[in-house]
Amino acid sequence: MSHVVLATAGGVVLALADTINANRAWLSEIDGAIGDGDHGINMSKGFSLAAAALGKADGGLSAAFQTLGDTLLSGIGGSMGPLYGSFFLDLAATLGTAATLDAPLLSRGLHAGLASLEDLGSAKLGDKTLLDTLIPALTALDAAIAAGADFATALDAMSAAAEAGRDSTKDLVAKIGRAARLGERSRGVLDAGAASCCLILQTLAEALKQRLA
Amino acid sequence: MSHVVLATAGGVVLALADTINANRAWLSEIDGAIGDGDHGINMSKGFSLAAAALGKADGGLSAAFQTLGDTLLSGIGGSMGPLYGSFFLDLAATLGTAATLDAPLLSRGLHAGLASLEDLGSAKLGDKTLLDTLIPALTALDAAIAAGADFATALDAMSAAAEAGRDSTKDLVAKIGRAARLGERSRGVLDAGAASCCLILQTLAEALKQRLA
Amino acid sequence: MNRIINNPDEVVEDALRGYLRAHQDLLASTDNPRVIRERSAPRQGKVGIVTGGGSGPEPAFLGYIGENMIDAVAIGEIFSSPTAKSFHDAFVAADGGCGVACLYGNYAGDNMNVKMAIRQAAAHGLTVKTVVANDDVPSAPKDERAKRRGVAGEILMWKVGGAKAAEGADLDAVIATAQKAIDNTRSIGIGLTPCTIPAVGKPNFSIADGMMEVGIGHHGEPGIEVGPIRPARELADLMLDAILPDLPFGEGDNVAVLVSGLGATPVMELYILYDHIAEVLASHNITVRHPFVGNYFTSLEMMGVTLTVMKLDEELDRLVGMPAHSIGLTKVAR
Amino acid sequence: MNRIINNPDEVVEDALRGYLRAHQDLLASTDNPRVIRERSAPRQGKVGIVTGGGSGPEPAFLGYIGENMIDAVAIGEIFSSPTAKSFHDAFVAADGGCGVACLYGNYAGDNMNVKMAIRQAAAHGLTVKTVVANDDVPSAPKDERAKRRGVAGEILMWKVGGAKAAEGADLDAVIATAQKAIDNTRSIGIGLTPCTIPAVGKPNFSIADGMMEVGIGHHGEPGIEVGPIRPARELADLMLDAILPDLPFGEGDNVAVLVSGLGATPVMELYILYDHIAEVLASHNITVRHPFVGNYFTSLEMMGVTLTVMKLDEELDRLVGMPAHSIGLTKVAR
Ligand SMILES: Nc1ncnc2c1ncn2[C@@H]1O[C@H](COP(=O)(O)OP(=O)(O)O)[C@@H](O)[C@H]1O
Ligand SMILES: Nc1ncnc2c1ncn2[C@@H]1O[C@H](COP(=O)(O)OP(=O)(O)O)[C@@H](O)[C@H]1O
Ligand SMILES: [Mg+2]
Ligand SMILES: [Mg+2]
Ligand SMILES: [Mg+2]
Ligand SMILES: [Mg+2]
Repeated sequence: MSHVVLATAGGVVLALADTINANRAWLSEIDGAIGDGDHGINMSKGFSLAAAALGKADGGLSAAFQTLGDTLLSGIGGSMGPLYGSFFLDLAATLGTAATLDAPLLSRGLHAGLASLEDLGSAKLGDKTLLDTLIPALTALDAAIAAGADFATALDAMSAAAEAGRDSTKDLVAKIGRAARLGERSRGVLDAGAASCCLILQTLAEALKQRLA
Repeated sequence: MSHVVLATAGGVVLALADTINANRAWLSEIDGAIGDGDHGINMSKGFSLAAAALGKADGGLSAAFQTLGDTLLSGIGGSMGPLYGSFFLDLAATLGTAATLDAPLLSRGLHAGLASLEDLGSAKLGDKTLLDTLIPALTALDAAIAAGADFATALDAMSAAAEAGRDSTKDLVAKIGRAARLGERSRGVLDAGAASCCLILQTLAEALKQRLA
Repeated sequence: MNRIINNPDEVVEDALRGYLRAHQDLLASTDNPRVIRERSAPRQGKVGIVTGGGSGPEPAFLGYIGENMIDAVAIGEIFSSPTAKSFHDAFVAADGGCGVACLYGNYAGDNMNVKMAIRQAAAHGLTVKTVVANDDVPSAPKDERAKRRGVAGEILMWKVGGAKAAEGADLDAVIATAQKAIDNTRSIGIGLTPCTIPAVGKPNFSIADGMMEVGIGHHGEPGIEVGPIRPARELADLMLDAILPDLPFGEGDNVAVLVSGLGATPVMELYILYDHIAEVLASHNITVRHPFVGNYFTSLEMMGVTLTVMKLDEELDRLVGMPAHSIGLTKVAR
Repeated sequence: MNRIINNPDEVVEDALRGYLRAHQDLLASTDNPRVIRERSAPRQGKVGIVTGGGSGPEPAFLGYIGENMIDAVAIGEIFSSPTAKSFHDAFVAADGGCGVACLYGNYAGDNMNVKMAIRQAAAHGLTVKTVVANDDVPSAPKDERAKRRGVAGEILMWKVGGAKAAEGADLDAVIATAQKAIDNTRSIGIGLTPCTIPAVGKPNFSIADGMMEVGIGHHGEPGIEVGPIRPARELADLMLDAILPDLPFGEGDNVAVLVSGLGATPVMELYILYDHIAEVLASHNITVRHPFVGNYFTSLEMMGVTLTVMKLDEELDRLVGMPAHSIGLTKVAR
């Protein structure tokens, strides 16, 4: 019960698409408070396109992440196209041709995605972006691995930290993106990207846990 | 108690202006139901301009009607400018240089106004316009005169008939003006011009009664 | 009411000052503050083109003053005909010694004020002839065409009349051609939200969320049918079904098409509608020689749209295509 | 939501088809459905002018494609940057062998996608340089100008860049002049009502009746102050007080002024505002050489207005004044 067979795990990306589509309105609503109200639409469009491109055939998880990244990059534009697009592409590249996914490989993949996200967006922890979900979630994942936790426990730790990270954005003042111009007025509401990133990481964790072998 | 001294009765027109201004919103509201909602504004603008032109000096009622007619004609446009404008101009012309106003002279003046109104607008009784107030009011005035009533009684008869005439428009289908395109949909609401005409005739009656000598 | 105004009773005056300041290359004031003329009007030897009407269908009417367009306009209050005096003064401002064509819309107030103004002009020897636009199909049945309102088709009538006068035609020829233009033009409007006259301060009618009013007038006059709003494609079909059979338009016709927003409808939605209109016309083998899409004839901040189609013969095609320049409509030689 | 649309997720596609159908004299499609080029672009020997951005501020961005204007645009979803691929394909569509000037607005998404597109273009030897518009004064303090949004000032930047390229300048000169244009341009917006993205179906923020939001963005980004709406004159003062000291503008300056509605504000109200703006500028001895008043850069059906002022030197004056023709802006020789 410590790894996932990648060749048959392409459905993980379909699960991500389902979650994003189910939360389309909610994500737009959050973005409407201090952004321009389109986050749910953008995300839902990109993930639906990717799900459609994947279809029913399961080409494995690496290929599915690659398709998701490509689709986001070429299909939705906005900030999320390049940011989540490069994130999933670099995650896919790290998984590469590996046969199985374990906690350390997942960590390396997410770190690669994070690096390209940081390179492109130049946001930092505390800027009230999706990084405020992603970075603590990764830290928790790494800590669990270091503490010798099994894959499922490590995924739970990542999920919990993602949620805490998402909620931390409520008290932050936005430093980057549309909301940055608001200063103090941006405090008091969640960041939309942090919310979608939390959905993605939690769904990823659940979907991987279901496939643990 | 059978006539009004015209030389000192210019204030009648100020009374008309006060009534129209007080009913500005109501007249627009009626016009909004089946017209374009501006009747109160148009009327109030014209009557206020006339009141301002008259000022405090009392040049007599003939001159005041003349100023009112001129102001409506050159000042407000719309349908009411030419219609009420010519109406008051021809009323003023009939009063001319007479020293006093009695019921028969008033009747002749109103008939002259009616004639130019009909000439210009080509509306008929029953078309759901101000004529549905004016014609029955005049008929009642003439009947009272024929029956030997005194001026005050004749004025009361005119007022009552004006009100009944105004209310009669509620059940009419508009045959002319903006509302004419509505057909059956124009039934059930008062006509705005019929309402303003009733206000004018009733205020005229009251103001003349107050000045009876 | 969230509006950019000073005194709500003076919106017309205030806006006119702004128009004059912003368009000194096109417009000039006259002694009558409610009459604006083309900068170089009157042009001697040219028939003068005049129109006028209530304010609110911006940028009509003064937005169509310009080169090869209108020479002078009479300006009324919001949704209210200009005075007879203003029409008269506009005639004088436009007259270059060859008479004046007054091309205006069929509204009771305008009819009366134009009639009185023409009498006044005739008294000092100025000849004015009229064409009364009545392109709005839903406003009366076909056999009572004389009762129909003039709506956005007026713009194409002005374009044609202005071009004909610019070609040097005499008054009777300008009138005949402008009459032909409007006789070959049909329009229909659909309203999606009401509008608010600033001096009134609240909408004078209502359209519920999700509903539309077919056949609405530019001053908020009620239409012929209220029903749930439908997809843009179906709106296009509905509009074309109302106007194509009325002329009728048919196989092989050349047309000009004008899609105008009523004020608050996003421009991209006008193009969404136009796309299907053009598709349907093409399927009928009707050729759109001159498409116009934009906010040409609005109704304050109403949401909604009007569709106007004009059947073109060789002359109308040439006149609609002639270069022209005004605030609301510019046609460049290409 | 009373709107003229088909599938709310396909408004951009549907509108683009309509734009292309209506403006065959100006626009042409490319292999990328989200890239539209000027009919005769690329012009060999001329620097290509490209822009792009999210849809919604109609008629931007494709409304400024045209003669002496923009050669190609990349088109995004409503309020969302185009993809890197679309920017790249627009570069290719505009390149006449002399490189491409990408003149766009300062938004995170656009910055990232342009950056990726430039990398891609460089890989096959196409040189693209950028100017990033940041004219929106309330969106960041003066000492953080690099953070400011690009708003309606982009139109004047395109006008200048397009004219400079049309004069035959090389890429560095076009970039330098467009940069000078935006460096001399300041804007501010006031929102009076919210707007609704069709795919969302309800407004994503609210402005109460009788209230206004100063400094609002074109995508509904919140402004710097919410307060009761004031008379037009005071709005003009407030807007000028925010932007004149920022450059600063002063005595003896020549300027271009652009007043744009945000979509649903009646055009006459833009002129009411312009009237007082022109009055105040005149009182400061600032000369308006080029006034533009209209719906140049909207925000779907938002009510409200933006004011943009550009300080002109001799070159900018000449370039803004050069005849040009596009859907959104036409300047005729007069
Ligand atoms: N530079 C950046 N780095 C990381 N995340 C960012 C950056 N800029 C914006 N974001 C994220 O993007 C989210 C908004 O996404 P979305 O609404 O889809 O795009 P847009 O802002 O273009 O409308 C924000 O909530 C924030 O989390
Ligand atoms: N031809 C006509 N003859 C008499 N009264 C008319 C005629 N046309 C319209 N009216 C009257 O005018 C009234 C509307 O006036 P108003 O709203 O001020 O003008 P408009 O219709 O130009 O907006 C109608 O209610 C009707 O009584
Ligand atoms: Mg957003
Ligand atoms: Mg009315
Ligand atoms: Mg009216
Ligand atoms: Mg966006």
